[in-house]
Amino acid sequence: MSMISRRTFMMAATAMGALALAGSVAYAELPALAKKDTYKVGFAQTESNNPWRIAQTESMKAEAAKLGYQLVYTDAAGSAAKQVADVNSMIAQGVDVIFLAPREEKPLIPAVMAAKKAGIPVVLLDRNVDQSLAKAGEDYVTFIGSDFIDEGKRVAEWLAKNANGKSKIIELEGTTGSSPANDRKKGFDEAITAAGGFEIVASQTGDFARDKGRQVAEALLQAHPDADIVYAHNDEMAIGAIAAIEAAGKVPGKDILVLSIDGGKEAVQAVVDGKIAAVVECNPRFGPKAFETMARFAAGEKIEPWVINTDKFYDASNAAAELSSAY
Amino acid sequence: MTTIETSSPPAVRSSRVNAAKLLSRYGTFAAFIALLIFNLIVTPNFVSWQTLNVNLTQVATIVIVAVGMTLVIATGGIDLSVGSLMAIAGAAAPMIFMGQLLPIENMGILIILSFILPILLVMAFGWFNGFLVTRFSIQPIVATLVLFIAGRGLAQVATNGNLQVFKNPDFQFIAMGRIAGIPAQVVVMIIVAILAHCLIRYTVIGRQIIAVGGNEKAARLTGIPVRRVKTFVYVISGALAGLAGLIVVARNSASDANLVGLGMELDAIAAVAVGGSLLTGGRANILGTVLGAFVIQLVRYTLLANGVPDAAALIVKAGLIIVAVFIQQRADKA
Amino acid sequence: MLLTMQDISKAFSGVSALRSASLSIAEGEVMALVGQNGAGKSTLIKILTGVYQRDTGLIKFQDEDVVFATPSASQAKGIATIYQEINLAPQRSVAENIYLSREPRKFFGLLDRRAMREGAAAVLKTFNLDIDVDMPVAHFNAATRQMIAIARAVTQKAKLVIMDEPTSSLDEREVGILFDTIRTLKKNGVSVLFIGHRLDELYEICDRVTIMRDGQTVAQSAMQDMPKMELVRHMLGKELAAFEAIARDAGNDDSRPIRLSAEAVGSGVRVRDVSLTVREGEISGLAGLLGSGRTETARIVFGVDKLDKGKIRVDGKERSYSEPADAIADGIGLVSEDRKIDGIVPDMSIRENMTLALLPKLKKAGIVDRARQQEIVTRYIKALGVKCASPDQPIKELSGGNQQKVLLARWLCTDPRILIIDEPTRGIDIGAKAEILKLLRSLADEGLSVLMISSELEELLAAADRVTVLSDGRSVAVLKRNELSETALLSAMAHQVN
Amino acid sequence: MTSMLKTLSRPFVAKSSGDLARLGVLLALAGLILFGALRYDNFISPFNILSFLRYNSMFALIALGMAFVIITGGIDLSVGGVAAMASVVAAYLSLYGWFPGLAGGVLAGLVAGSINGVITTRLRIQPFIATLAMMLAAYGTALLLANNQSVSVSYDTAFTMIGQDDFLGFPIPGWIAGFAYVLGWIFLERHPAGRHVLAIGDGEATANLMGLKVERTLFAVYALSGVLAGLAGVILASQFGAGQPTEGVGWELFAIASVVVGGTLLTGGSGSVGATLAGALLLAMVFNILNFENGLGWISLSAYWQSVIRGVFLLIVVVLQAGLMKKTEA
Repeated sequence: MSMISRRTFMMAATAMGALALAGSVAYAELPALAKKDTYKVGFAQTESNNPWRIAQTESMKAEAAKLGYQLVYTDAAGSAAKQVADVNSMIAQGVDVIFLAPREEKPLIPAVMAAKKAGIPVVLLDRNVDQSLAKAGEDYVTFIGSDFIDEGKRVAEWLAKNANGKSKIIELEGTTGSSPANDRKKGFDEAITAAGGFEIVASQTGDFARDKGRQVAEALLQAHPDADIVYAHNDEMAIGAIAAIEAAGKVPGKDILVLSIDGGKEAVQAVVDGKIAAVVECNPRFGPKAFETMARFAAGEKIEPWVINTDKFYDASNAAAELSSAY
Repeated sequence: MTTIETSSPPAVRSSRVNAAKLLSRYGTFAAFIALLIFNLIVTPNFVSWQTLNVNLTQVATIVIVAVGMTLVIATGGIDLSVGSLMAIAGAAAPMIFMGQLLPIENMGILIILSFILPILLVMAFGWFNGFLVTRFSIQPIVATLVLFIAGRGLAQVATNGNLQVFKNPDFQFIAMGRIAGIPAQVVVMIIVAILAHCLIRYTVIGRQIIAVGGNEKAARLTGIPVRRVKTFVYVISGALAGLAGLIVVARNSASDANLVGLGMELDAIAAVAVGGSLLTGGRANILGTVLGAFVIQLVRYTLLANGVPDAAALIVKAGLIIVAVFIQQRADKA
Repeated sequence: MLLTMQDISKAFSGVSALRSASLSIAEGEVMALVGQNGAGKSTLIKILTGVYQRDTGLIKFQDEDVVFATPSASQAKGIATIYQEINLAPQRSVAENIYLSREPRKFFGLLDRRAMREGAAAVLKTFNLDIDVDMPVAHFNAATRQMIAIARAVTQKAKLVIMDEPTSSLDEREVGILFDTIRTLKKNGVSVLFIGHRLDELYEICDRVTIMRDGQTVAQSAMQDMPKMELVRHMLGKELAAFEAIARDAGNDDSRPIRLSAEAVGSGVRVRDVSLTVREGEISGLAGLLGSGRTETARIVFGVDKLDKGKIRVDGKERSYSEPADAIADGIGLVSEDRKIDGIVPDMSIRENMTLALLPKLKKAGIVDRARQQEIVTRYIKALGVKCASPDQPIKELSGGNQQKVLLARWLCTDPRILIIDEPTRGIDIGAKAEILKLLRSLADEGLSVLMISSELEELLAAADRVTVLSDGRSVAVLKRNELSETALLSAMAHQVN
Repeated sequence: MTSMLKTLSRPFVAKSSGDLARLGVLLALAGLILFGALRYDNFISPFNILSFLRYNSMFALIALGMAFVIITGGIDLSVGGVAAMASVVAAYLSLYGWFPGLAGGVLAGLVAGSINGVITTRLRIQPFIATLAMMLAAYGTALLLANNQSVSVSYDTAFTMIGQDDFLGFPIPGWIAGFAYVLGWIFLERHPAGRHVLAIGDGEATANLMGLKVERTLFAVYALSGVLAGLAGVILASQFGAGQPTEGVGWELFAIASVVVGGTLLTGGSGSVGATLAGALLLAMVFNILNFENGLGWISLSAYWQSVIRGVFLLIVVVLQAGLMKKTEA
């Protein structure tokens, strides 16, 4: 402690103090990024307890390795609060840029603001932060990713066209309280209500997990034998639901349509097999696009507020052809 | 030696005491029956073989783990590591039969090994729990906390967090197969429960488990190998957790080290508590534990089937645990 | 009268524990309260101190009708209790224990630690006790803890001090100090309710006596008006001869083979140098003041504690057991001193408690042979006269004497060759005491070697064929049958004390 | 009763066994800081230190409450859930100003803690079970109140200052935690009621016979743990700008581990406020160091290794402590 002069201590302290104000008043410019041969890059991951997150991390690591950048990787283990602390430790370590996959819209604002204050540009991946509190181009560089609400909407729109008279829906929600669960539910529910003629007979959480998804689907299929559509918020629960449907002596794809989001290889294979009717991709391979955006930003380019990661859509028409490119 | 005294007249017990005793003995059963009746009236399509099938297969793993937990709790301990041990066994089995670990070609042998080796592995971890508890006198809650934290990490490291997807009907027989029309995992559950019940009731080691939980010092002074008995229950708990882990991954055609057995320790402890074995040790009611697990499962099913949201279900579960334990203790004091 | 309790009754879940009990104590009086186990003494006290609530009856304290809802309520009125199991917080310091619940305070209600420390030291000094009051109570021996508990009562300015078997863990000298303290209390107008078993002590210190039996008060009188035999008769409800001498006449039969011998055994600080022998078919006594290392010696022999030095021989072969199981395998059994702590498994049935040590021999392929177990249990219940409703009754429901018989049976059914029995009659009423001693004698006659640890002189005098006396962790004397007398024992025990 | 018998029958506990363990945790903390300072750039930079304290003040508060509960021989598994619930309540009430937000969160914690207290003392249900149920109930309530999502706090009132601002150059959450620890220390070491908490942990039956108000004190201890968890919830809402019904998972284990590492035995009757703080900081420091280690880029430790390392770390500490206890007892 004695090595630190009183002045730097106080300066840092005031900087932290200013943080609170930064929440409502955007006053500083977006930090710039110098053009260098190599960078020290931070990647603050939310959690790594599902295949999608693991694929995302792998993609980031692979791309950093390819470019020869040093990657500081942290894992918040599902805690928004820890993720903010992780970002702070990256700031302390003096990284050049931070890729942040925010666990939630609101609680990560302090992390974004702290980085901005420290002059480190932040790029958001796969989830955005609350737009009323922080803005792309001002507080952070951009948001790369897809729209969870839109994903749910796309599923609903496909269903409206291809239901073939099926109408009673069981919805398997993601982990209660998580933003993809909320958004995928919101997008789907709104669009399906607008389409008319459908009824969501049951909607329960399956925790994004295969086992829980199966158990919940088993119970719901028993209680609602007339249900003929299962909409799962991710592949794992959809695959669990297929097992439940088969155990109940019904044929997935024929008696019951299964719809999913994420589009991993196993799910796309299920589409090919006719077990899943359709799946919206949510591409986890962020590496190339993330580092490309970073390079553009370093070159002084103006980055659009939302770099859209285009998501594919798989159904019987294209699944076989696209199978090899699924993650 | 002939001091025969007219023994005092049989104690007059008030009806309130009787009610409490009855409630504790048959309370869990009564709750089970009440739930059944409630479902018969309220839940749509409750009466069907498939409903029975669904509930039995879902409760199987909880029962298997909770039986091991009952033994540990009977010695006055607790095992928080069961969920992590399930993940370890669940991660190890596919590695074996998918040929990643052993240079063996014969599928039959691989399948057999993929049952034996993972369970031996988690038994070793169970032994480790017992070792910490007996050798270093570390409180069980702390000792098993170590593997609760690190165990799942080990499984994740081994699989690099990746999902292992497989299709192997032979291995998956334990979950998908049927024996005389009964799902294999249900058969396993029944066998485990009966064996454990007999172990506690009729075997020497079973009675020694109860004695150790009832009064450890006295047990040691009567020559009971206390350390060995305690280590034994952790090993058994580990083995049963491993078995449950294998069933879960077989059921899902996939092993996910991140999620297999997550939160299982709480379900198992709740089943033991609802089933009437107090956490203080000295008692092991296996049938009660089975019934406790059934009640918890049926509550879960009831809430799911009737569209009660997850959040409310948590509160119901909390109330259930408190009421069950309260009745148990009330009767115990009377 | 300071205290009057009238027609107190109390039932626990339908079973009546007190039926119309009464008790009265005058100011500055020492009242003895006696009765067998289960006579209702503890229940009466617990009602007085607010641990239990009476069902019916009247309590007057200082001419005021009172109902104490909690122990603290009774303490506030000036009733202090020193329970049998000494009620101090072991990890807290001496000073804290003395002042717990009414600590001296200074500003903001914070502890006045100096006042506490000095006050504690001062009050302990009046009892000639000079100890570090900052040390946790667990550091001190039972007698010191007893004095601390009394010091606590004194600082409470109690009007009535209840002492529940205060001398059970004290040696003669300490009893003397305690009695001096009681006299001081008396002089200051404090009344004492003294619950005890040792008759001589009662006659020495008490003014009056109240006798209870089966939940009722059966007699109350001045101490000097109550002859010993009369008192015992009231307690038991029948006449009882004093202990007959049941030791072998041809006492010092040194020709019998030695079964168990310890040679210069030592372990830790409690046992330094103990030698003793137990011959076939004899009752060998082990005597000594509290803390002389009797129990610890037994624990070493039985493999509970580690042997540091010396040799233990069983049937001439050198042995060093690391676990009791090893000793048991050699045919040794140990009935321990404290039934509750390391004797019974309270929730288990009589059957199970009795066969706990035998279990490994009762198995067929790991399974308990129920028929043989039943047969053995029935046999011993009958042989020892265990009073119980059924063998499946939980042992915690039995009286102390019957529990002791079950524990004795636990070892007898293993067919031991050596039985170590620590305080065989502690906490047991006089009738059962004589029974158990007789039983030990008949077992010895059948060839069993008994090592009997006892702090009761009459017990040793009545039953032992030979007595080894310990003092401060060393064996200081071996008295043969013909050398045994009260004075001989006392002088041997007093060795190194003066 | 049994706990008293247990302690009495263990005759000679060295006074210093706990002290040794406490010294150990301080040495380990110092060692870890030294290691970090030597190995990593900017490890002891004001920014890292202050943000470390700002974030970990929540855990320190929870560990303090847990220490009191464990000293009585109990346990409180509900702290994480209660903090989550309190953060939601605080977020809603922050619309009406910083004080309603603060008071509301603390009150929510008080209510939950009081229920724990009632269930353990009145219904005599073991703390493990009672607080396990409360954990479930608190998460359920938090999710119901929050309608399954994060609840934004008001940025118009001064509520966010509680978590994000500084006072005299030091984070306000740090002040709050520091203040709580000073009060906690005075209470435990210098106030009669604190000594009563220790005596009750030494043996409830004995304490009752000595005239201590056992039930009331136990109730107060659970209520206190609830209040501190509520306070942590307020900081959580304020520092991160949202009430988070799914946060707090595993906090109870962190708190228990902090208390254990701080040399307090789960059997109760002894314990130290200062060592608990050191224990909490020590465990938090492990996370911080792992983050910095990853930053060196030599080995990129996956999150999985982190949990293995945490487990091994806990193992080493408890085994060393067990060894220490044995040695001093002998």
